[in-house]
Amino acid sequence: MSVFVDLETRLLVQGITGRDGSFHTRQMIAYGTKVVAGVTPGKGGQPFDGVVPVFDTVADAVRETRANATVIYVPAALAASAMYEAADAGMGLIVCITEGIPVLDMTKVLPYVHERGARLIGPNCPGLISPTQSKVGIIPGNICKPGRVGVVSRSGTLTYEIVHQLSSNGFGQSTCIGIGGDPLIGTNFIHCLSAFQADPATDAVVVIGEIGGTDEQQAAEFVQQGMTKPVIGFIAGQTAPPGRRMGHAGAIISGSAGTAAEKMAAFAQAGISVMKRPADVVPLLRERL
Amino acid sequence: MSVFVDLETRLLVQGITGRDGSFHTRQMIAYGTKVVAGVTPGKGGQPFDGVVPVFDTVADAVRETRANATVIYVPAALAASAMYEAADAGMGLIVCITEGIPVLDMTKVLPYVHERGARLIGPNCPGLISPTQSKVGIIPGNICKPGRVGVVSRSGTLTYEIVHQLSSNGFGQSTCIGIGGDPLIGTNFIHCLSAFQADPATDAVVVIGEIGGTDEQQAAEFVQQGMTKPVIGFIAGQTAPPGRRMGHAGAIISGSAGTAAEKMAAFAQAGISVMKRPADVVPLLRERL
Amino acid sequence: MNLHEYQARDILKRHGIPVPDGDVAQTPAEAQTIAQRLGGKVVVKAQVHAGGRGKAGGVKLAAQPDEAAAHASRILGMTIKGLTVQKVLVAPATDIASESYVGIIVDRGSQRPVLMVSDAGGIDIEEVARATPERIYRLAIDPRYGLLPHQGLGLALRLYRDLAQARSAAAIMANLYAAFYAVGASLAEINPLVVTPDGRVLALDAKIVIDDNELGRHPEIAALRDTSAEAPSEVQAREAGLTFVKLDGSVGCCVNGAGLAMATMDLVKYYGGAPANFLDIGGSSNPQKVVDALRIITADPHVKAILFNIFGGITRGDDVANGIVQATRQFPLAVPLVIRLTGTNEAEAVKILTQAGFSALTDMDEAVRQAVARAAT
Amino acid sequence: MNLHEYQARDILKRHGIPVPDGDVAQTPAEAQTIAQRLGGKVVVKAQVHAGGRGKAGGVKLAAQPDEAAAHASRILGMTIKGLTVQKVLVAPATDIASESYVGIIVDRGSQRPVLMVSDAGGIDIEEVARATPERIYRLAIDPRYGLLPHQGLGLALRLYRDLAQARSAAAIMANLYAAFYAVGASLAEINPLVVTPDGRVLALDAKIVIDDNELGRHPEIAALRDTSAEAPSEVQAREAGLTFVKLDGSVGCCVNGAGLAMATMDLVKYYGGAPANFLDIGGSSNPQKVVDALRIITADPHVKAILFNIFGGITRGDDVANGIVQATRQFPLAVPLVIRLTGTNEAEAVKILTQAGFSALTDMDEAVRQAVARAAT
Repeated sequence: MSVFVDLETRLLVQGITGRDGSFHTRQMIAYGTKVVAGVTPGKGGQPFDGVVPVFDTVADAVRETRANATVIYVPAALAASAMYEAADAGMGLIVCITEGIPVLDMTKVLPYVHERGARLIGPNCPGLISPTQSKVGIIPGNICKPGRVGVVSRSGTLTYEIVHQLSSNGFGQSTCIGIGGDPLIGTNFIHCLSAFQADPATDAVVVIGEIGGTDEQQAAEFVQQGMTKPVIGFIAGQTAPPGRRMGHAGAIISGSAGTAAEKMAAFAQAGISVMKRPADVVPLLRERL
Repeated sequence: MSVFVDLETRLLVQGITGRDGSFHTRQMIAYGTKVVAGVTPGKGGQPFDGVVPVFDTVADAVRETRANATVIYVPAALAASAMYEAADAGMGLIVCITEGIPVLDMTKVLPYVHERGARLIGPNCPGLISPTQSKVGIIPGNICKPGRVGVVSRSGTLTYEIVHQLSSNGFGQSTCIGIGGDPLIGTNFIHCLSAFQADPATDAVVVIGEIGGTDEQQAAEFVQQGMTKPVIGFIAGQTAPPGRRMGHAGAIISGSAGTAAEKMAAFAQAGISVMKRPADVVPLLRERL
Repeated sequence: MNLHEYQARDILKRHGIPVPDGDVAQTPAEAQTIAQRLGGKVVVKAQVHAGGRGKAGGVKLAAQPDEAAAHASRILGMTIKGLTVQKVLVAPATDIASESYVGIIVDRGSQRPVLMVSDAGGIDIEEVARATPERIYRLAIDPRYGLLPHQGLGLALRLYRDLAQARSAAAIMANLYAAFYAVGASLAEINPLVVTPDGRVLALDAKIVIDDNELGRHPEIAALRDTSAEAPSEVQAREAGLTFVKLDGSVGCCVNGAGLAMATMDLVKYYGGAPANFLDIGGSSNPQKVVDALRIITADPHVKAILFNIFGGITRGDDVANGIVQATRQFPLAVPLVIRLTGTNEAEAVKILTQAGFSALTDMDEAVRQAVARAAT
Repeated sequence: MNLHEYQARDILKRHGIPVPDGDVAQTPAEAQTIAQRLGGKVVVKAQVHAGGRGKAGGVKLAAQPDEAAAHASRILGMTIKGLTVQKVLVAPATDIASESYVGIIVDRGSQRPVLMVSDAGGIDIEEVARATPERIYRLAIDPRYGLLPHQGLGLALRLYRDLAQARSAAAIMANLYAAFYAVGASLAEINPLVVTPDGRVLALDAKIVIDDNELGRHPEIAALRDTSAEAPSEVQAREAGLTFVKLDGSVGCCVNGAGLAMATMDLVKYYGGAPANFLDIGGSSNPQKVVDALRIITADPHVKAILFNIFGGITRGDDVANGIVQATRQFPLAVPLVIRLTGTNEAEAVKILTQAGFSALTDMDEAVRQAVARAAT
């Protein structure tokens, strides 16, 4: 068992012939993900690497291959359109890796996707992986091991760091999810925590947050009220100066609500074990399990 | 009992100080409708006729008076905004009398109203009346009598004609509803038929249609599949030349689908007794009851 | 309100849709000047609110400017489906590799604007819809989001295998949708949308119908109205705030409300007569409207009797009665008048009419029977 | 990207929002000319990306053109919050009857643009939010429908009892919302929105921040960037495709990914050091980016050690290694370099680094500890 992706995931790749799309498609196939189709307008009919059928439109791809999830690697200027198209074609899961999408695009994409009942992960995220079952996105498969810890993170490489710590110390993962660092994203901490709480294959959850916004505080409230499984948390950005922008559009501190100190306090108050540094994840997990 | 409006209806009038609004507000109050508030921006605080409190916004009016239905008499250029405002304020029933509203305005108003769970009747309609309980709109109260026949119509004055026939011959009405003749309206025949079918105070229904569109055909299908109560029908426009516009924007004949002949055939096939002329309503009702 | 082809082309052009060059002419000399400026072969097209212009001889190719003038002189003044041609469009004759259809209307069923495309362009699209419906692709557009890029491209790929052409067509669809809302259209179509031999996608002919209810907020569009291209009685009716359609019978009808007006006409036929017109005086009547209505009805020499059928709601019976009295004072009626009047202010109305020497009925069937009888004698 | 007040005013004006006349000057002579043209009293305002200009002496009233020139000469070249004033706005001094605040930002919680208004305008709105939150009214706008007329009027009626003023303010809100989407803003505010003694509603000062992700499709907005108003190292970093923020410590950090970069800085502090910067080389790294990053970091004289922390995902370790090697060939490093590198193409990377005489660690804590120690010596 796992969360959001598993052996039943039949993946479509939007932007399969692009630089990033082709590279990561090969990585996903090598990992064992069932990549059933690709989409690049104008390249329909020319199989990718001779094996994955490519279509002009998502609707065509879904009709022909019964794909039930899609991952988007198209350039930022086309990404909103790709998400609309995926939702229109009835995709249940849409994972958008693309970074640099204007926030105002997302103000319209999000209700559209929501109205059609799709789950969007991202944008500007590394995707997700259920080790040995399905890898959707760019999380390096070799750092993950199958196991019973769920991981959810707003960050990319910081996630790899912590997952690496877990795997190296015998804690495999049920699913690792990078929800993305943009201000407007489709799936937040609470959606993931609630899925992990319901997943019988997950025993504990690691939450990796950062400065900016109040998602972590809301996650803390959810953990306190709705979770029985142990949760370990980390917040990046303790040394970030207030009010300065730190790469992620999400990392603008507004008032005091977005500081690392406040988020760590909210975590602690909700019974989440708070790491001081990434390497703390292993001892804290041992303590709680 | 009745449909959509009854003794519990607490009515707000949008555009209460206008020419039509003030005239019909007095008529509705004289009929016994509970008119609890009016709205005219800039005239908040100046009671209408000294008795009905007037507010600047619908939200203010609802907060102060617990109005649960609204009727709109504002000019066409402001009518869409009035409907948005009513839906935003949580109105359960919105009756829009105003005619001349651009169809493209309605393409946006309709989903907005729908998302907020409100029932919109009209626009460009005479409103509705549950005799002796509540009159909302402009249907002359004196032609109606309380009773057990439901009336639903796309027309205004033609409805009066037929209701007049009913009342003069001992058939009172549970509710008479003018749904409006515009191409895009909030409440269609099926919504009304289904309400009348569910209403224990209604024994039979009179449906008054006209050329243009396929609402009558869909109503016929609904009657055939979902109604046990007798239905009597009329279609105006048998002598309308094909393709000519007949005053109602709704009355453009498209292909053969909108002709009176086709609609009458659909009615007959669905077991609806079809009037040849308005005066037939009484003998046909006698036959079916 | 119907726009002429040349007006619709201008709107498309303003919204970034490629249309061939060209201009409108009201005289053969103007046509010649335009043809000269354009150079090469041109097409001279009658500008009338009627389909089938080609079959009627209203569209002609000209190799030389003087030939364009000659065609213009034949086409100007020509009558097509009862309408006199007052203007011609002179445009370059475009070489065509393929023809498609693109149109937008508001669909009552989905309550949304529907984009329709077909690879069977250049011909009567209603005939295509009847004969080969599978060649028409439809998409209901969610106006909350507009036409999304993938939707336009998806439809365009049904028309063109070439990606560049499909992208051009998709951009044209997006611009047509924007124009549709911007001008307040109830129909906007490009037929044909052509591909030239060198691969450009162009709107060769365009038709736009404006929702009359939009004209108030689009004065620049309202100014495009060409009353010379409409029947004078209908122009007169519109200016008086009446809805009027001329028909062939002998019973002139003056009714309040479109539904009741149609039912009245139907009843005229039911009793063996034939209505001379549809006329709806509308809701908020005033006496002047009734005067104007009577003036329009009586201008038709086929009218042998006039039937008023008024069921007062918003319309006040006394207003109508006053209008009848005023009208008959201003111009004597040559034909009998049958008045049915009930509802709001009925008593006052009857009093006014009686004092002026008219009688009023209250029963619709009786009134129609009398009017039909009077028209027959 | 921050816009200057005069640029934001231009955008508002283009979107139909009334702003006072005025123009921007780069010299006292230009300021004098503008003041002359405007006539009467003027205000001379420093154009810098910083709040609190008034308190810093960057906003001055002038009764005469030569006084405007004198103020301009004092303000131009002045330093406000570390930024040098290069331009002043010269505008008529407006008489003010009341001041309000109107702003739009995108709210993460509702995932919608939020319109905020307050009758406490003219001052620091964040202070108002803290001290008297009940004086701020918020409305989350559904972008599928836009700001609806009744919503704007409803908020405007919170600011003004006079209906005409409220309608003017509502129109300004609608136009501000349109501008917000049209230019791709992440913040657009008018503070103060004033009413003049004769009842006109005007935007007296405006602030617009553009979402950097929008600049690609708004070249006319991107062209407004004033690099002279930004820190040179940040300009350099942006042009190299890096995200860089200068800090006060001694450990230069070069990391892939914003989250890991922040966690690295935190760990530097955890082990007793102080980060000299935030630097994210981003995902699709190439060797040149690493060269540029090292150039920027080494330009800071406070940097005593440089720490690379790379966890390869999209970023390929060999690209980073090649970049380090190329950089050190182009310019010798005066400070020690500690490299932590793991993930994609780790083996190739270690080989490249080893051949060039560098060693690479795989443990983050160990690397940070070493870097802090080296910086301390």
